[in-house]
Amino acid sequence: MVKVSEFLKEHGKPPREVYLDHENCGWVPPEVVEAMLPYFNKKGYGHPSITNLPGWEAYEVIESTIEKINKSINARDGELVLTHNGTEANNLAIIGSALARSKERNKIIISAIEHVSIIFPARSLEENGYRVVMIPVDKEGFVDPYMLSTLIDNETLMVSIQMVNHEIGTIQNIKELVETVKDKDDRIIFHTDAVDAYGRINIDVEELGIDLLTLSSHKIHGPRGVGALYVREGLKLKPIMHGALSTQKMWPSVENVPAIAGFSRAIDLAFTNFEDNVEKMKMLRDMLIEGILEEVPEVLLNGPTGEKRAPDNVNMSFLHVEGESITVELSLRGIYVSSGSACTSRVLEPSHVILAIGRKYEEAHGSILFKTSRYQKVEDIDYVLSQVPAAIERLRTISPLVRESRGILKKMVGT
Amino acid sequence: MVKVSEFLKEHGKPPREVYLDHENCGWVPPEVVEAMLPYFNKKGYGHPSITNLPGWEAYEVIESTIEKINKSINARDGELVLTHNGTEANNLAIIGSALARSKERNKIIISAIEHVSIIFPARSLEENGYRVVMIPVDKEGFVDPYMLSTLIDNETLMVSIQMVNHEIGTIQNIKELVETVKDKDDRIIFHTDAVDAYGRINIDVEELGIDLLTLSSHKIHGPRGVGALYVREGLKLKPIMHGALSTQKMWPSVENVPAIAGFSRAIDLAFTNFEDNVEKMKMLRDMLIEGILEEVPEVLLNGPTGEKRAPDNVNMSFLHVEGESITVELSLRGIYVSSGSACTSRVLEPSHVILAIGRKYEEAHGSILFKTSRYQKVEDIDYVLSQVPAAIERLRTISPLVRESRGILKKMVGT
Amino acid sequence: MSTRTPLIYTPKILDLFRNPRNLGRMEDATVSSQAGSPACGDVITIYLKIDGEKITDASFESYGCAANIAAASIITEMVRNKTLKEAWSITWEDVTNELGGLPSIKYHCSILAVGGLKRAIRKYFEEVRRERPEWLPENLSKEERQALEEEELIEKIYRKYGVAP
Amino acid sequence: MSTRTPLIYTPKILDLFRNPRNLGRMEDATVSSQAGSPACGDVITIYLKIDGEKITDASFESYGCAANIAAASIITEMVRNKTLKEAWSITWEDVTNELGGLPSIKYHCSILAVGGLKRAIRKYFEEVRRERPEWLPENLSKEERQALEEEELIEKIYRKYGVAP
Ligand SMILES: Cc1ncc(COP(=O)(O)O)c(C=O)c1O
Ligand SMILES: Cc1ncc(COP(=O)(O)O)c(C=O)c1O
Repeated sequence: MVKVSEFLKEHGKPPREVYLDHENCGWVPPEVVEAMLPYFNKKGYGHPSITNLPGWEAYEVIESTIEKINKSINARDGELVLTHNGTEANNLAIIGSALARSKERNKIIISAIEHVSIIFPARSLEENGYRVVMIPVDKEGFVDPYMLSTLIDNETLMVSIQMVNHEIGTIQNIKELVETVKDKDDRIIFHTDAVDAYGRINIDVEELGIDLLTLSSHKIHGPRGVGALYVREGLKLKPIMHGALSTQKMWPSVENVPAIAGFSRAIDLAFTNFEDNVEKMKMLRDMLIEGILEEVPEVLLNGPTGEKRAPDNVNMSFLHVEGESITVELSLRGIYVSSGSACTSRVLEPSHVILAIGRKYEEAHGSILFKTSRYQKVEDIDYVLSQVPAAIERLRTISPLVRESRGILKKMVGT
Repeated sequence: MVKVSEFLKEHGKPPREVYLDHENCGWVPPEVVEAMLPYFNKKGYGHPSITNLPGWEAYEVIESTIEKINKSINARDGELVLTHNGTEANNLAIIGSALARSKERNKIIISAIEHVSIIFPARSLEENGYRVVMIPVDKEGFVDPYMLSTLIDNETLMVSIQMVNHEIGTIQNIKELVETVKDKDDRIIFHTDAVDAYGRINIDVEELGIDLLTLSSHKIHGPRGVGALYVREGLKLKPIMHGALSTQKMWPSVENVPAIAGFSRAIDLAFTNFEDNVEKMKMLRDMLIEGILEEVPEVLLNGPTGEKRAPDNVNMSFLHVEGESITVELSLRGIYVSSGSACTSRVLEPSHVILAIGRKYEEAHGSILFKTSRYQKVEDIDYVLSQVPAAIERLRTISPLVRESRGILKKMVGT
Repeated sequence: MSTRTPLIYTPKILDLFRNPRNLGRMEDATVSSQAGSPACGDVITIYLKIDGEKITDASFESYGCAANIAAASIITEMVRNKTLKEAWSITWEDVTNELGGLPSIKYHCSILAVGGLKRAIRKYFEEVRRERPEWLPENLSKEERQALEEEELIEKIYRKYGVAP
Repeated sequence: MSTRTPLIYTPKILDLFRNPRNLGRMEDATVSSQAGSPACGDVITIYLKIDGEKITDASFESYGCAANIAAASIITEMVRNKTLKEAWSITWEDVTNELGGLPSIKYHCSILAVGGLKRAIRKYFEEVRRERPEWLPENLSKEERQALEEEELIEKIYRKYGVAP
């Protein structure tokens, strides 16, 4: 079989590197690693529910981190559940809510551009008699409140609409959507996946009136291994994972304390100088968008512009080239991105998000996601802009579609 | 509310410390931390399924770790699923198997001394029409193969019996139990929770003929954040967690690569000089058992002795004193252990394991688990032995039961 | 090892656990009583020396967790030099407050301590004075009932599982 | 961003991706053909220069992932100086082996490359020579069928969802 090490040798280490794939996961700043280190073997390495010193020290980490998270989303009375990632928190939100209310209602409304960790758990409930209704979005990814209100009926159990889209950066007006739902029937649970909103836009669970909200550590430069579900006080969930409970009522097994300590530090870093951090991301984002639009012909920007777009999101479709080959070509140049192409997925279809905003398949295949970060420098983006045009150009010289885009191929697919 | 930091100040840091609670979780040796560090921000911090350099580097870690795990349990053809811990792997084993075969069979047989991450998922299936049968154990915690064979019928879906008990160290004869089951009906799935067997006794999935087997990183001095389920090739499970699959077919979301790298290193450390490591644990174990039996009156050893006992397991019931107060008393002396007392649990009952071997409630309340480790020194155990008698003695001077054990109180509980 | 909850104590509890005040059997006690059961994992014995209406001395023994020991100890501090009537009016919340707070799962420790105290006071009137003052209710107080329930519960469990205690 | 699988390539594939052999439109090709569809995310164009029974030159264009580009490139290497009959007998497994292996999810890249080649050879006999040698089956080969299926499938999807391609 293919040996990864040989491949890595052939690839080589590029002299200059810019990591723009923090959407999928990424590196952790040294301060965060520093904050984790003591908990591996200096202190707090005990079980947080056991009455010995290392256990009590562990508990202190968990307690103070939960306090910090609560403060960051203005969750005074809420209860927080720590899981291992956003995926587990989303599963708990969807399946845990549904099973807790099973006898009463069976309709789950989600947007067409939710992360698959919302779509798949919802779909998994269908065999138990639940119905999943996907609400379409407009060309920028927005859910229409009026359309949402028409879908609400007395069978409706919950609505789950993400705060910020992970691929195209659409910032939904969650407050308006919550009001739309609650005005019709305040017994309907409203969940929002805020994984890509946290650390980028203000979140206030009280002001939004939200019932459930998902966070994930690695999305804010924290370590992998921690996710969180905010659960409004009084809201009942049914556990979906079973075992020895420690400090978390809804997620069993011993907590990953070093990771929790790292998340805690990552929250400090994200929320100290929050505005400056966000401005930095925006500045780099706009620099990247404008640079690419200027330098590369035949590209489309996916998602909204301006204040309605996440400060760190750049998503472009490069026509006549396929996304996976772009990620490889850019990787060879030390630029690390991901693509909505079908080519890296187990299914035939490219990104359901890019398709949901009305893009064609071939446009979705050529979509590339760049995430900016407060840790990048202007020179990093300069470097990206110096490489992307040449990379796209090289792949276009390989592609038969450029020349044929107005010829033979159009006929082949039936236009 | 109670401030943890104030409590920690009052407790103080004991001048000498011995950690014996590796059953519940524990510290990670520096070499393991060292192995994790590069993956936080030097390399392999990408998404292991995305075609860029940090992603490919991440994939290499996962691939090589899986190879290493497979080798350590002689799983040539098996498929391994990485989860976040043993609890998740056990949930997947039990619920995933049951749901994959739901139409056919509905009886799940488990031992009475399984970890709750087996018992609770099994019980959770009862509302869906499955039946859970708990097979009792003898006074040392052993399952009787003949009794098991009488429970097997054509409704039997799976049997789950752990390889090594986590509290009393009973090493089951899994090979014999598997043969008992498969001889009767080889379509019955046999799962074993080997979390406390790994790194302590030899495991060979081929020789045992096992279908599913659970491992957990933090139980072998690896970091928290990784568990594994070995799944025999061809065995179908139904996923219980839904989201974006990366390299793991049964567990979604991005893998915790630094933790996986740490687990990999922990495996090296456990399996290089495996025999020596085990002998060390045994030597310390026997030293501890004999020392306590010699120095402390009115104690009971829980679990078997000799080769049938896990090399690192010491479990003692100290009569007339309650376990939680022992853990606190020992913590003040820098000795960190846990207890099977009800006092630290959310339910009224003390350890179901200690009760299952026929101990009385008050004996279970006074049970203390010490785990030895290859990292402890003889002097550490000497220190433990210098403190335990005095600790027990002090608590016994507080307890009314010592004097009354042959008097008033016996009457109160009706003997 | 099963389903746990974090047990964070106050500095006060740890102090009382380390250096329990008024510890030990009182040989010349006017009255003593016990609450809880070994099978449940907590027993408190309370010894009172009574002079007229006044508690002049108190001590305790405890089989139980650190919070149990601390609750038993603190209640003996609280009743000293109090009249019997004043002592009777001590609530489990008072004990909890005196300890600086308790994890909610540990409230039963204060309840047991109060239960033991009230039993002692009742026993004193029943067995020594053979009269019941007006302020002492005929029916068991909440705390005495809870102690009794705990003691009976464990017998029920034993009977159910057929285990000899 | 959805349900992924790791794509580990061989050094050979990366080399061919970086420096594709025989890249580009051949202006004086005897025959050319195409397989795949943009909507599916992969298209291979094969150009052949044929002299008698022999393929004297071959080149390619590719729209697709790195493996697609490499498969298209390597097949043009493999057919050079082969007879048409020899070229026809190249299987997708041969192409995969020549690349040093492929992740299973990428087998369709070799299949598409072989499909494109076979289409070109068939087209040559149908349109240029206007005769069919015995070794050339009348029915479409497996690889030609798969290419066709892919092209038709995407049209079906488009029709189903009512999207204009
Ligand atoms: C919007 C959104 N929700 C949920 C998740 C899942 O989070 P995690 O990676 O922590 O499982 C992601 C991750 O990509 C995401 O982007
Ligand atoms: C026998 C056994 N199985 C499973 C588990 C659960 O493993 P984890 O802590 O990794 O969730 C434990 C942990 O205590 C255990 O001892």
